[in-house]
Amino acid sequence: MSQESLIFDLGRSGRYARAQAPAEHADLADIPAEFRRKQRAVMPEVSELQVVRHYTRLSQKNFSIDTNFYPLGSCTMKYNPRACNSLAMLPGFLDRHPHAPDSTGQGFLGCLYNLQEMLAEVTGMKTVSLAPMAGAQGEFAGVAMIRAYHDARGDDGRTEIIVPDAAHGTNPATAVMCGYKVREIPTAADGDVDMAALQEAVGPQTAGIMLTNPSTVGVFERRIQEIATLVHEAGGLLYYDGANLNAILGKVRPGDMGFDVIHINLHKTFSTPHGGGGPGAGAIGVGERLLPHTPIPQVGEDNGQYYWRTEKDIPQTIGRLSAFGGNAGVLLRAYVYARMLGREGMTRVAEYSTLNANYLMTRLKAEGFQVWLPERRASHEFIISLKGEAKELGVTAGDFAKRLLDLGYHAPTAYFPLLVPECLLIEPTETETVDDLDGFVQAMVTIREEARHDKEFVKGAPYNMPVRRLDEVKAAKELDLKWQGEAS
Amino acid sequence: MSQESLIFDLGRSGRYARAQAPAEHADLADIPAEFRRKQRAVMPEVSELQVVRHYTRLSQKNFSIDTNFYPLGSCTMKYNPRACNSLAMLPGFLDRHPHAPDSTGQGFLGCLYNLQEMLAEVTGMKTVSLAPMAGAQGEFAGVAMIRAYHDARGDDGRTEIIVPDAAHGTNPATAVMCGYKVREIPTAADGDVDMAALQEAVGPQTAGIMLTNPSTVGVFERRIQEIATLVHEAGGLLYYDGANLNAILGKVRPGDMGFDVIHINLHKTFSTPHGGGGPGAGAIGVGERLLPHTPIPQVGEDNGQYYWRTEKDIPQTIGRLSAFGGNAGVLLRAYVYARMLGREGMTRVAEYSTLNANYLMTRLKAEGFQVWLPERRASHEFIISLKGEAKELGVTAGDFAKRLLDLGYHAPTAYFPLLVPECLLIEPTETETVDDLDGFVQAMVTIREEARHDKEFVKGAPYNMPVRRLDEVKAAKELDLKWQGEAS
Amino acid sequence: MPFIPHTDEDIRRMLAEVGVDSINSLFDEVPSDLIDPGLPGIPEGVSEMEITREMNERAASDMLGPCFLGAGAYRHHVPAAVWEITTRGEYYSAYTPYQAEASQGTLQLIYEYQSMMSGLMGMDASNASLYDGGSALAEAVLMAVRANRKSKSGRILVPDTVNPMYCDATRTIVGNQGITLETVASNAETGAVDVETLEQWEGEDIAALVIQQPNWFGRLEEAQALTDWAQRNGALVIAVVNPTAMAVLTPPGEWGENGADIACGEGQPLGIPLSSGGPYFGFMCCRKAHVRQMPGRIVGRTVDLEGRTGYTLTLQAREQHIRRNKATSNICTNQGLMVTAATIYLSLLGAEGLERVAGHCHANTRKLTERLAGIKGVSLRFDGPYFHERVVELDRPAEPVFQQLASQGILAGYPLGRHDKRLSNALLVCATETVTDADIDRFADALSHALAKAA
Amino acid sequence: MPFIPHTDEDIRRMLAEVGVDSINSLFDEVPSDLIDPGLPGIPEGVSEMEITREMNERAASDMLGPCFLGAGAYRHHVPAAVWEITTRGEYYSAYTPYQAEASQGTLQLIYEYQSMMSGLMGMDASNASLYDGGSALAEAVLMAVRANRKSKSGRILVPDTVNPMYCDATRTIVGNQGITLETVASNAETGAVDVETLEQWEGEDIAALVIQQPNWFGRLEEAQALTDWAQRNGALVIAVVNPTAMAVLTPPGEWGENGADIACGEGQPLGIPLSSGGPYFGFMCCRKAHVRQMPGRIVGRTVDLEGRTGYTLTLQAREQHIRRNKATSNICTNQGLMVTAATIYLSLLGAEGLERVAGHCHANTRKLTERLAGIKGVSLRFDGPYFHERVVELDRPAEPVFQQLASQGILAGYPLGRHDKRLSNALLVCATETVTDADIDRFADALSHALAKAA
Ligand SMILES: Cc1ncc(COP(=O)(O)O)c(C=O)c1O
Ligand SMILES: Cc1ncc(COP(=O)(O)O)c(C=O)c1O
Repeated sequence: MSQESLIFDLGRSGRYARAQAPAEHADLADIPAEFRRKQRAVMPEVSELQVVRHYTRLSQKNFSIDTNFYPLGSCTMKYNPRACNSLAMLPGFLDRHPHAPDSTGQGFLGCLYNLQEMLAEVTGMKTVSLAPMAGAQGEFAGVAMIRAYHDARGDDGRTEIIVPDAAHGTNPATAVMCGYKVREIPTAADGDVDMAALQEAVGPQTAGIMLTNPSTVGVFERRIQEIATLVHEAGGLLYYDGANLNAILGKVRPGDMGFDVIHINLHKTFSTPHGGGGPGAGAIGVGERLLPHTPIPQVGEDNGQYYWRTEKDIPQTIGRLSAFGGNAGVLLRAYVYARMLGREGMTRVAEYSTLNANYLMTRLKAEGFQVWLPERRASHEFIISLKGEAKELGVTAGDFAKRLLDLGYHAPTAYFPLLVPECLLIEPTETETVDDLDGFVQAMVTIREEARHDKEFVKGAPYNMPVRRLDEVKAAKELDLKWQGEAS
Repeated sequence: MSQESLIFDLGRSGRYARAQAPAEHADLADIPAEFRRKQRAVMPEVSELQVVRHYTRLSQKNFSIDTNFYPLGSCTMKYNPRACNSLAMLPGFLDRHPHAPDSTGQGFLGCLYNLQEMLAEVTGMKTVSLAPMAGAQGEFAGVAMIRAYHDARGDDGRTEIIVPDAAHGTNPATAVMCGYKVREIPTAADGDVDMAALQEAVGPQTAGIMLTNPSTVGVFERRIQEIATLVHEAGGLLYYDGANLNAILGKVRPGDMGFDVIHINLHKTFSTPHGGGGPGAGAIGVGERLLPHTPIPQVGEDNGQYYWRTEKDIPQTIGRLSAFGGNAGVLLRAYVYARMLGREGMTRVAEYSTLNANYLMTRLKAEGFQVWLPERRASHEFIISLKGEAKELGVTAGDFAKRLLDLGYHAPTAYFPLLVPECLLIEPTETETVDDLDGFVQAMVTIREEARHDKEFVKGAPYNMPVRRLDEVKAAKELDLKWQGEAS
Repeated sequence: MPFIPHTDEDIRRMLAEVGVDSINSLFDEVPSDLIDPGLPGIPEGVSEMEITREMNERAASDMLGPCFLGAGAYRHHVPAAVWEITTRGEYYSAYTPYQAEASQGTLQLIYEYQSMMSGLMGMDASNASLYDGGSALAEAVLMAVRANRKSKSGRILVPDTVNPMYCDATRTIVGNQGITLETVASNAETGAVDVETLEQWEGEDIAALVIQQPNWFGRLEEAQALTDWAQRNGALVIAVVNPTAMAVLTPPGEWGENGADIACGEGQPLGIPLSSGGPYFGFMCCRKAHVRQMPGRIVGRTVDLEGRTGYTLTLQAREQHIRRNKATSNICTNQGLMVTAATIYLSLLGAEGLERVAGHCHANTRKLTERLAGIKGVSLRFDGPYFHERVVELDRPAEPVFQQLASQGILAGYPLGRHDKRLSNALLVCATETVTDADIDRFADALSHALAKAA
Repeated sequence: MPFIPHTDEDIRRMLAEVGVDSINSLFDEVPSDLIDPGLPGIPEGVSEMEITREMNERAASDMLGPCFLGAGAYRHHVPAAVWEITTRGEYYSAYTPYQAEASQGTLQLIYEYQSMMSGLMGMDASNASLYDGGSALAEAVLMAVRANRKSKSGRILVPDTVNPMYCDATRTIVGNQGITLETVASNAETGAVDVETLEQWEGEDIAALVIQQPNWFGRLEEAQALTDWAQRNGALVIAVVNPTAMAVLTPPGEWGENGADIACGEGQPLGIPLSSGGPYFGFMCCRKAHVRQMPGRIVGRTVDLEGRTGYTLTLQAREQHIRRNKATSNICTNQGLMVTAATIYLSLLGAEGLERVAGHCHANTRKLTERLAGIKGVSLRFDGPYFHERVVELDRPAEPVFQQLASQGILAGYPLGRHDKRLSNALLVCATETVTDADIDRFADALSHALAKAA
């Protein structure tokens, strides 16, 4: 694949897509000169065809679910139904202004209301707010609610949030944003939380605990009810990081496990697209204790009319998280998806994502790869450690990851969770066929064979991508973050 | 790029995209068994993700305007504005049934009516029918009208249609479909029609002549008025093959040249997409003499209401060409395009497509390539002959064409028109930048250099495409036209 | 100058290179009295923003509502994936795949399409599209006349149960080549052709018999017996079929002892929006023996220099760009993008899905017509098996009722009197899988209401 | 089971391989009293056809009409190419570009985006998005507190001319970290901040001053003087700007002697549909010195093993997945696809096109407000330069008038009384380039009519 010039280098002074702008300049003379821009901004100067061609060609340099198997652990890269996109982009939805009165948005608000209801049901929580714009913002809202709860009770000695060492980075980062200290606890050898360590960590200083269940090591936390009791008895609350909800959708409910608040990554479990980095939506489910602190806005219903609930309705709310009501278009996609799944379909998400993970784990184990926690059931994801390969063959998890790209597979998540050496966290999702799983196993075996014959070959991968391995050190040291006018 | 399995080979018995079909089978028992299918059809059995992935990946194996410079002579591969697509696909347009009453389609019919008017103006003809579904069907309609005209006058000794040797294959094929014999006349050394030969060919047996102007050798037929007089005086009519209208849009009108009927390839001049083979639209412009024979349906207007004109309105019509009214969705795209261009924009199409062609011709000539008709102005396209290269370097026009693909350029039309040996017919269109033209010249020079150093290398091209050169003989001899159930 | 990228500086440089001082000089070979017509009738150009507003308003003015109209075009659910992929630039803005190496996407897709269409029709081979169902029948007639070497007559038998618009288009297209279409009258009670009717042509030189299944009235023809009669009499059989129906009905390849010779029809039901009549696509399949007589593009599977599988246009010597006045047809540009959509549609549905869709079309039509038949002033016409269309007879002329219901947002079927005065009280109604019970209620209520008043 | 490809045979084979006899066995580690909640509140699944019908009906029920509402979200023309390309599967369904070699499309695009945003803002560096304008201000405040090493106070000055929703969101987000937002009162006559007002903070430890340009009332602030004051007093300057306006207004990088330190805001005007409030994207740019304090993804240009140019995420040690509780922010998923759209939008418009759009926004707003000011009962409030929003004062409470006009299909501006009782008669109106003269007439007529009745 040939290199693609920067869009700036395709330009010529004075060129622009003429169909896209007014034919004439307007008179700006009434804006005093001191407020006016002196020099035009550095911008591409290209034709419409150049834009279309450039970004079409660039797109082809991406892996994506629509082109490749993408078993990226913790990220739930499953099929994003195209109908979710086309229906969320109906003109009636797209053109509606966020400040338009509720009366003019009953179609849209009705979808959101029904989505709230379905998410509450499927998580076992009392209510749902769709305001958070991603998982991390959902986490923020949840922990901020925990804080508001303690504050409201005048219980102000609680300064710590407990977080397992396997947790996603957003968990500790969120706790800090809410003004808490992070207390990390280890994962036991069996993959569950180390109960002794937890017992020791819990105390009157505990504001709450953030857990993912199944955890990011890919197994179900078997003593979750015990943990809930322990934390609750100490006066702390439980936060559920719902990034892994795909594993239990319709099978088990976080509310039933004892959690007080949860966020759901709709861009994972409810299959809204990742979009090369976002947008997502981090809806939160709220239990009894935290109800008064639900973030705003939230959709309410009154006599068949839908409306936005604000601080008037939720006076103890933690407040708003963004200027408007959340990632509405993402929420519409999730709604369409949820409706297509329905009750049975949701349960089957958990069942088949779990089947796929266990099958893939079994197959890799049979091929001699070291599964972390081989005695446990995989949830919707599992870990293999390439420590052995790294030691014997000199080829790391990162090398396997890069070589997989050559073979047409997106690499699994590598080196996360941090506690497992040379790990790959593999999440096949329910939408992949058994043949694709078999193909992946074959690729892993092939790479190991290649490494046995010629380790340098594997370490030099990828070969078939638009670029070979990139110099990340140079990228970070000699920062080049924008086009400076030279030809590239 | 890896090979892509056939969709059939991805399937498993019993798999299908479940969101796309009713959840239950319906009862068909009231259809007697003798009418019922006994065995299911051989079809792919795949999931929705598999379909999306397969056809997304396949698409990446195509060159297209949206990804490559595509100077395919006679085909006018210019930018297809994306707005034309999105606006023609508005739900109100897509969901309208063709038999719905005119009263419910005023938006759609109004567009078509205005398009007819604009096309009549720009071609200088009396009226336009949008019924033909491609250029060749427009040709058919036009020649059938010529026949109807002679028949209506009882002038039944006219058995021949005159066609220049440079004409597109559809011209003679069409004449035959209308029951005519084809009389071919040569192109003179200066690129115009050989007047002597024409004089000799014209006679009482002449039903008409089919001309492209500018002709398919890329030059404007300078004696067109003389030709028109000659043919008309002999009682014949003139058919204008409008495939090259892009060259003269807004600058010169076929009606003013003396033509009686013309077709316009909207998928060329009016930039509707080629779609990998179609659909197009072959609107025809009709002059005074042929008005009574206009094909149906055609959009009429009465007191601000638009309606379909049928045989009731045009009793001497040649009839209908398809079940409904033409390629409506294509016509909407052409309408949007025409409106965005407007009067000035149309003229500029001719101006800049001509500028681009003359610039590219000049540059190639300067680099030592043999331009056919170097003394003439190029129209929107021109011909180079690689006879010299074929002789000296052993590398043919076809070899150049294949090697151009490697360098990221779609090949120009090769070996057409038939009269020029080793020719490439090059049409850059007005939507390409001068840099892309320069890049193409550079590629041609590079290939000639490569051929000088290693002719076999060029003859082996392409190398960077999904496949190398294909065995066309095997394809035609050992016909393999469908999947037979084996794994490929 | 929308879409033209040239800057003033570009233009100067280019003109200098060409050696002229203005763009107008480039037109100096054109007789000057022809140049620059002025075009007062063409309005000023508008921006994309302005035309977007206009088109939104126009589209909004075109009414949508429950649709019981078929008569050759059918409202089916089109999966979102179909057009989201079909309009990708790589399909949308590519040319006919003449340069095979740079067109493997389109070529492999067409090969897959040919396989699916052949499978659905039970035929040996498929082309990669004709313009529409009507012109496909015309091409099939021309092809049959070429392929039937034993017949010299150019006589084609066409039952009056074939879509009259198809007959019109066919007459227009084949009329100048000495071919005659002779009408076969159907049984006025059953709305289908009796094999006995054909006996009048027994032993005559007939090039082909056309059989439409389901026929224009929605009725199923005795395709088996008709096919056997035709082939016994030296005539080829041209099947005109609805592709959705073929998921559940005997496909042309299995008609009679030997199967039909040519199968063609309208591809619109396979994922193509109604869109006021186009673009759709005509499909055509045939037996192996006739493949060299088939018009249109055909893709074959072959190998490249390195032995890898690849796809290419083949048998091009049939086509106009090679064979010119000896070509099988003048067709060049076809309806390729529609074939792309249909291929994706068929892949999504599969035989299983298409069977379910077809089943629901039938069941909904049964439900609809049973309901309508219960209305005073309505009766069912033409007895016998049907697929997803049926004729209902009103107690008064159908055309005004059709117009009246349309003004209420209901497309109440097709008034058959437009083609046959004897049927001027008849509506051809259709209910696809998209029709709900509520739609049927709405139609039935509106119709009862309309018929409640004295005729 | 929509979207699950498994056949019965697949399932059998897979279970056998795993060594269990049912899928339920795979859940045997889950406490059995937790399993299978039943979910009576979730309806049965529907097909794509059914949900399509439902969504079409719902979307149709959401009113469209002329829009004079801005207040943080603006209706602009979005070129068709923007979303036709943005929704290509390769952008739409990709993850964050962690695997650089398999993500060069997204990575190069982000690098281009960063270049365009930096150019538009006149700043050194840009990140690749935050959630929205409101949360971007919160992140900017946190960043300023980190970056201003000399300040220990955590005090941020926020004029009352900053979007109140942004202030609310910022309070929610930064409230738990000992940061205080102190309100700077604007001049009640001009609706903008007087530099003199800041003198009360002269010499105090202030971490940052926020300046919104154009401000919440559409007015232009004296950004130059405000910036100089702040930096002289050891405070950083956080600019909150409208990106369309930056085509014609002095960009933050050129404010005062040194330029603003951080520029952020709402990216929606750059090709993102209104869509009831999201997804939009927050942008953030900064000076080179602060780049390591910036939250969110950043892409750098580098070379590969063979020396070819390539792009990769860089400075990841700022982010939560590396730095965990020491990260600059908890943000992970951002609004990447919106950045894709904005990049395509900016490429199509260029500086030239954006300047024309901005110019027409201004001119239309001028035209609108001059027209409205001529209506009895309407006057203009806040004198001084503006961009594309202005405050009009009615002779009665604005909220009921707003609701009344909305019921006629006109979005008549934003009732400012929602945030400030003193402004309860005021409407903040906006006219972008999409507004036509006919729209203005319609609004003016409806407003005259509404005000003609006694208050
Ligand atoms: C386990 C876990 N928690 C939290 C998150 C954060 O979600 P988001 O990226 O939507 O902010 C992620 C996703 O990356 C995750 O995998
Ligand atoms: C000169 C010329 N005439 C006629 C045609 C036929 O047009 P169409 O392919 O639309 O049938 C073409 C296009 O291929 C052409 O180039």
